[in-house]
Amino acid sequence: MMYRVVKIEKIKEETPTIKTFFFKDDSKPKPGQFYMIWLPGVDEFPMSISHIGNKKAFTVKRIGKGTTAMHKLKEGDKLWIRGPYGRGFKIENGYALIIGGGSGMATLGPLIERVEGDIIIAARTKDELLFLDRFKDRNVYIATDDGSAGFKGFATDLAKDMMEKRDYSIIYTCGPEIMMRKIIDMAIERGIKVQASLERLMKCGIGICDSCSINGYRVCVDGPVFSEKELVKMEDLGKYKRDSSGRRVPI
Amino acid sequence: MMYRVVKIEKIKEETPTIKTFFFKDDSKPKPGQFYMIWLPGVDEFPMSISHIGNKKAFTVKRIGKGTTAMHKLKEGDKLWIRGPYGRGFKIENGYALIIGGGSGMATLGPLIERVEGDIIIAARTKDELLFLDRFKDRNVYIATDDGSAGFKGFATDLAKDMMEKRDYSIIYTCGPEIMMRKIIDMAIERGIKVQASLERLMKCGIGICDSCSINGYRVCVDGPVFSEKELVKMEDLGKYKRDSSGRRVPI
Amino acid sequence: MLNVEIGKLHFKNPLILASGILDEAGETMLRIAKSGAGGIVTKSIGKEPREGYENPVVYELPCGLLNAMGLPNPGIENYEDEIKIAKKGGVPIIGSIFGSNPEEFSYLAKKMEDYGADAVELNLSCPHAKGYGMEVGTDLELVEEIVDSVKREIKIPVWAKLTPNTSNIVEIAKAVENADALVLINTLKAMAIDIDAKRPVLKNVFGGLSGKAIKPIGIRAVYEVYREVGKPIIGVGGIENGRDAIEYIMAGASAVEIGTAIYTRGIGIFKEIAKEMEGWMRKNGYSKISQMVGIAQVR
Amino acid sequence: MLNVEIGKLHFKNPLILASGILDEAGETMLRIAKSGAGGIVTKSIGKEPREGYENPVVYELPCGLLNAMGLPNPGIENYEDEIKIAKKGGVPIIGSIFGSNPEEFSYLAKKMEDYGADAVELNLSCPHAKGYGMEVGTDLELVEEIVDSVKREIKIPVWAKLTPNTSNIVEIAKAVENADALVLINTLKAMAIDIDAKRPVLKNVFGGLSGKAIKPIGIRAVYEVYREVGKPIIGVGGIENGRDAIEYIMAGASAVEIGTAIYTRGIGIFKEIAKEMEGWMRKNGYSKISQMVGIAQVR
Ligand SMILES: Cc1cc2nc3c(=O)[nH]c(=O)nc-3n(C[C@H](O)[C@H](O)[C@H](O)COP(=O)(O)OP(=O)(O)OC[C@H]3O[C@@H](n4cnc5c(N)ncnc54)[C@H](O)[C@@H]3O)c2cc1C
Ligand SMILES: Cc1cc2nc3c(=O)[nH]c(=O)nc-3n(C[C@H](O)[C@H](O)[C@H](O)COP(=O)(O)OP(=O)(O)OC[C@H]3O[C@@H](n4cnc5c(N)ncnc54)[C@H](O)[C@@H]3O)c2cc1C
Ligand SMILES: Cc1cc2nc3c(=O)[nH]c(=O)nc-3n(C[C@H](O)[C@H](O)[C@H](O)COP(=O)(O)O)c2cc1C
Ligand SMILES: Cc1cc2nc3c(=O)[nH]c(=O)nc-3n(C[C@H](O)[C@H](O)[C@H](O)COP(=O)(O)O)c2cc1C
Ligand code: FES
Ligand code: FES
Repeated sequence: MMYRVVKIEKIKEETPTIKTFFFKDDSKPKPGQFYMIWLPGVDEFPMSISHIGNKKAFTVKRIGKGTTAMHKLKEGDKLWIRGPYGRGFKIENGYALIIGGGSGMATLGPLIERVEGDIIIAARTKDELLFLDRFKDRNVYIATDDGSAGFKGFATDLAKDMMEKRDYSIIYTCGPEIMMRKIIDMAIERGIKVQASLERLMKCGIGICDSCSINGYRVCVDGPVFSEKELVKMEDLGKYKRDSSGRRVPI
Repeated sequence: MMYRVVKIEKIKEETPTIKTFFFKDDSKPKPGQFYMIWLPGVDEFPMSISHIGNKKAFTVKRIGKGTTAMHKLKEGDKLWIRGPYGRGFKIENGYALIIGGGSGMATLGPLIERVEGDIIIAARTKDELLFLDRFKDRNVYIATDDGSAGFKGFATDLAKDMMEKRDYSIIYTCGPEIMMRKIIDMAIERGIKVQASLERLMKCGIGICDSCSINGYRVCVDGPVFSEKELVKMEDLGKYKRDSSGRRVPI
Repeated sequence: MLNVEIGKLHFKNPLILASGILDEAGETMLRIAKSGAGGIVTKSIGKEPREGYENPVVYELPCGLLNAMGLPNPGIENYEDEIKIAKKGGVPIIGSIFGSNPEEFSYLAKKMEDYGADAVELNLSCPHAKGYGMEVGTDLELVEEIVDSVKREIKIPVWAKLTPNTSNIVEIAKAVENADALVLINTLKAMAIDIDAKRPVLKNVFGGLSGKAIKPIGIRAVYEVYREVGKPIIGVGGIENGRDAIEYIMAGASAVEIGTAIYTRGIGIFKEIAKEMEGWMRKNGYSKISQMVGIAQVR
Repeated sequence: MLNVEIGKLHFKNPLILASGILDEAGETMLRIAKSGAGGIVTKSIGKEPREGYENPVVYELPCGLLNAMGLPNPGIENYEDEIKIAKKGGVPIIGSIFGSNPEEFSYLAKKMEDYGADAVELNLSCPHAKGYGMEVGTDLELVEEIVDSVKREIKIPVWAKLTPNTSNIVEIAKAVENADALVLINTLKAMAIDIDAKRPVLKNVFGGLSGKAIKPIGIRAVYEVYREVGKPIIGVGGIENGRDAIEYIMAGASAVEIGTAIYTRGIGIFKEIAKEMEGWMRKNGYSKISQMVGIAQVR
């Protein structure tokens, strides 16, 4: 797939470090799928689709070179994109628990619009809570590391409490890998289905370069969303990653 | 288009020098279209489709290396073909005069099955008359150079007689170029529509090599069937041809 | 908005018919000229008439064409009429020639000039003719001599067409720097086997690959040579639409040649591509081809 | 019916994973082995860890892929575990290595042997890494020295992977005739420009073209080298299905490597192609791969 150029129609500041970029595009992504965004002369990086439908969007946290350049873009500027790529969420029946940590909420956005359930929005601090607005009419639970809003502590602790109170049919999660590792372990322990959207260093985005692989699974093509059957086999999850050279290093 | 392999299911000896090779193939040719036949290790040459429909066929006169090799093939042997190529006949309303000289009848066969009209089958001698059998229930007129059957003389003379007796709406012809040249001139003189299927040296068969060109028209793609509007502009028709090197030489 | 100058030659648009495709007979070239081509390069012509190889000479692949025509041509002595007829089209006619040594090239070039050709293109690059083309075109000293000798012989511009079948096209480009323009690229040496026939398809076994498949190689060649050699470049290889033509121009080409795509899009392709280019240029604020030449170069 | 011997190595089928595609991590290689590959060539490994080029490193074209990964690799000292894990797949693991001189290659080869690799493949052919690959691979004396020096250093077979970016691949093949097998071909040097961005797509500008587009060039290389060099050949380039694999074998390859097509057909491709080959062979009366090697050669 070659790049197509899309125009940024609207930019929304979500948090001090996160912006949403709205655009129009004919592709038909599923929740959990991602695109490769190229900023010519700067960088190319993977980004989940955060709004699906006629008005699409990427919701981007400023991290390094590429995302910082993206944050400097204005309405009317262009993005070069290819995608959608990867395997998104498989929507399961029943009441769900959805746990988004930091920019992980970006990935979960379109899914949340399509499932019933409780939502945990977690972040380091109050200002960084993503999509509070968007899901204000839903059963949203908040966790902040510093206690500036909602539950004080990690999303995992809040999730544990909630799992004890209610039987969820399925857990969906996206966020820091260490958080997801814990959530997955808790779900498996309790025999609850779980789907997690992983993030790994991506180069090709199309399943040939091996840079995003974790224990034989390619995040870009076999994932980014995996379910418990696969997740249990990922010994490296939350423990080791591969750096740009392919070296296996502790997270 | 790459080659596909077809099996010769039946071979019919039409005349001492002409055989028909039946085969099955999924392509949907129109009357007047042609294929390139490759005999691996021998030659590749153009051949009109002589039977259309479920059972297709080529009707081949033994001329030189390639066609001689083809005549040696047996039922069950294979042909490598690509096509259909070119622009076939455009079927016009009204009563037609169809004039086939020698193996030119091969090209006209499928057309004759689809139009109403008088048919002139011409050849050097009686034994070489093609498709007498196939069209025995039609209004067939015969001409042989040596008078061994039907009208003694050239097809052109017989055609002239017939045009004087009846008003034809359209003339279709295929045969030696000198014959066609005369027929075309007669038709144009009388204001009758005419379509002629030309044969020129073909190399590519797909309109890029210029070897089949006559006065700027490519026989393989713009033809092989041309109508009066184009034919009048072909000054070389019946007079000059191009040899394998592209030299313009008298016919 | 599409007109370009290559040295002293003026083209109404940068879309030139590539050598070997519908340019053996004068009237065919005339037709292509009338169909909107900005210029025409003739089939490569040699000293003697040549029949070329036996069929099959062309094979259609999913991403291009394979050909081994074998340089069929009527021979230079029979070519005057064809040039004269082609010239009626009112666009520059570039006489392509092939030979095996400087003398042959000079002789042919002089004839082309006498016949009225507006420039000559030296085929230093056919990948499948023994003793010609790339066998000549990868010998640095020989190509330099050929270009120099032709330059001394004639006044009309000399274009040198190079082969991509080399580890270093820049080296060859530098060897022919005396030419007035460089034409990049000819076909890639290639072949195909029909596994059911258990043999190579082309009668000559080896042929040249053209079309869509080779565009990324052509773009690379133009880009590489543009930064090292100060002569106008004509880009060739796999151009099928206006975007492809602009891609070559942004890589560094001043004009382009089109061959194989005539098979996919027909003779109307020149007018169509011209329109596609104009559309894109208008939308992107360009009013002249020259504004785009080489702008994709990263320094 | 598909098993083949390349020298002393035994493969259950002739479909080997090409270097650089899903073969950096041991577990990914193990998965490919379990998916039916007859053998696996690792990503090319060098002396030091290398991050490779920045993104974009891969670009999808209509007829193939363009890539300039920049030889990212964890470095030989970090590669023992990956080989050990890959070996559990029960198929031959061929360690691909790259360097800039005979000493480097020999050092890397020895390490691969120590780690348990069944053979080494010398990458003499990457088209876009400065000081490595084809810059090494077109220097006839240097490649000869490299092969000889590696041969002296290790006991496991040495495969030499050659570049098609040359005017004469036979010459290079002869220079490395001491290798136990020749691998043909690596990618073609190429590039692409995005005209809307007005710049080359790959961060490194130049990259290598692989996939469908290059098959006719790979077939030609194998065919040419087979008639001149008496060593087993592994064919690579654009193989997407059973017919493509058989085409390489009829040209002269004893086995093939598959890379880009994994992107179009997925990891199941090895099993699928094996089935396609068996089907064709049965229909055409062949019971062994060796019966087909080189049978399309016309003498
Ligand atoms: C499938 C997928 C979907 C994603 N979706 C989103 C999204 O919707 N919103 C969003 O904000 N981000 C998302 N990301 C993460 C995003 O791709 C990275 O933040 C981005 O690549 C960083 O690029 P950069 O050039 O700004 O940072 P760089 O300058 O490349 O890196 C800065 C730092 O971040 C680290 N880093 C870079 N990439 C990653 C990564 N993929 N995972 C973890 N650490 C990384 C680097 O190691 C480095 O320390 C997604 C990633 C993946 C794989
Ligand atoms: C569009 C088209 C449709 C055709 N359809 C039929 C058909 O249905 N039945 C049929 O029997 N033949 C047909 N032909 C003619 C057929 O292609 C030639 O007879 C054949 O190519 C001769 O090949 P060869 O190898 O046997 O002869 P060669 O050895 O190549 O040539 C033998 C002699 O025939 C001459 N010759 C070769 N090709 C042609 C040609 N195309 N026109 C005139 N003279 C030629 C040569 O100059 C030579 O003198 C058709 C030709 C064309 C262009
Ligand atoms: C059938 C055919 C014949 C060709 N003949 C010649 C030739 O005689 N001289 C020449 O310089 N190039 C010849 N070429 C090469 C083209 O001029 C051109 O360089 C090449 O095909 C790449 O451009 P394309 O992809 O647009 O076809 C020929 C190409 C084809 C397909
Ligand atoms: C993404 C990618 C990375 C590659 N990396 C290497 C490499 O590290 N070493 C090497 O020898 N070849 C490398 N190659 C070349 C392939 O091994 C192979 O020779 C080439 O891609 C042609 O085969 P294909 O068309 O089946 O892909 C790479 C190819 C691709 C597409
Ligand atoms: S990013 Fe290349 S395999 Fe996933
Ligand atoms: S046969 Fe080549 S143009 Fe007609």
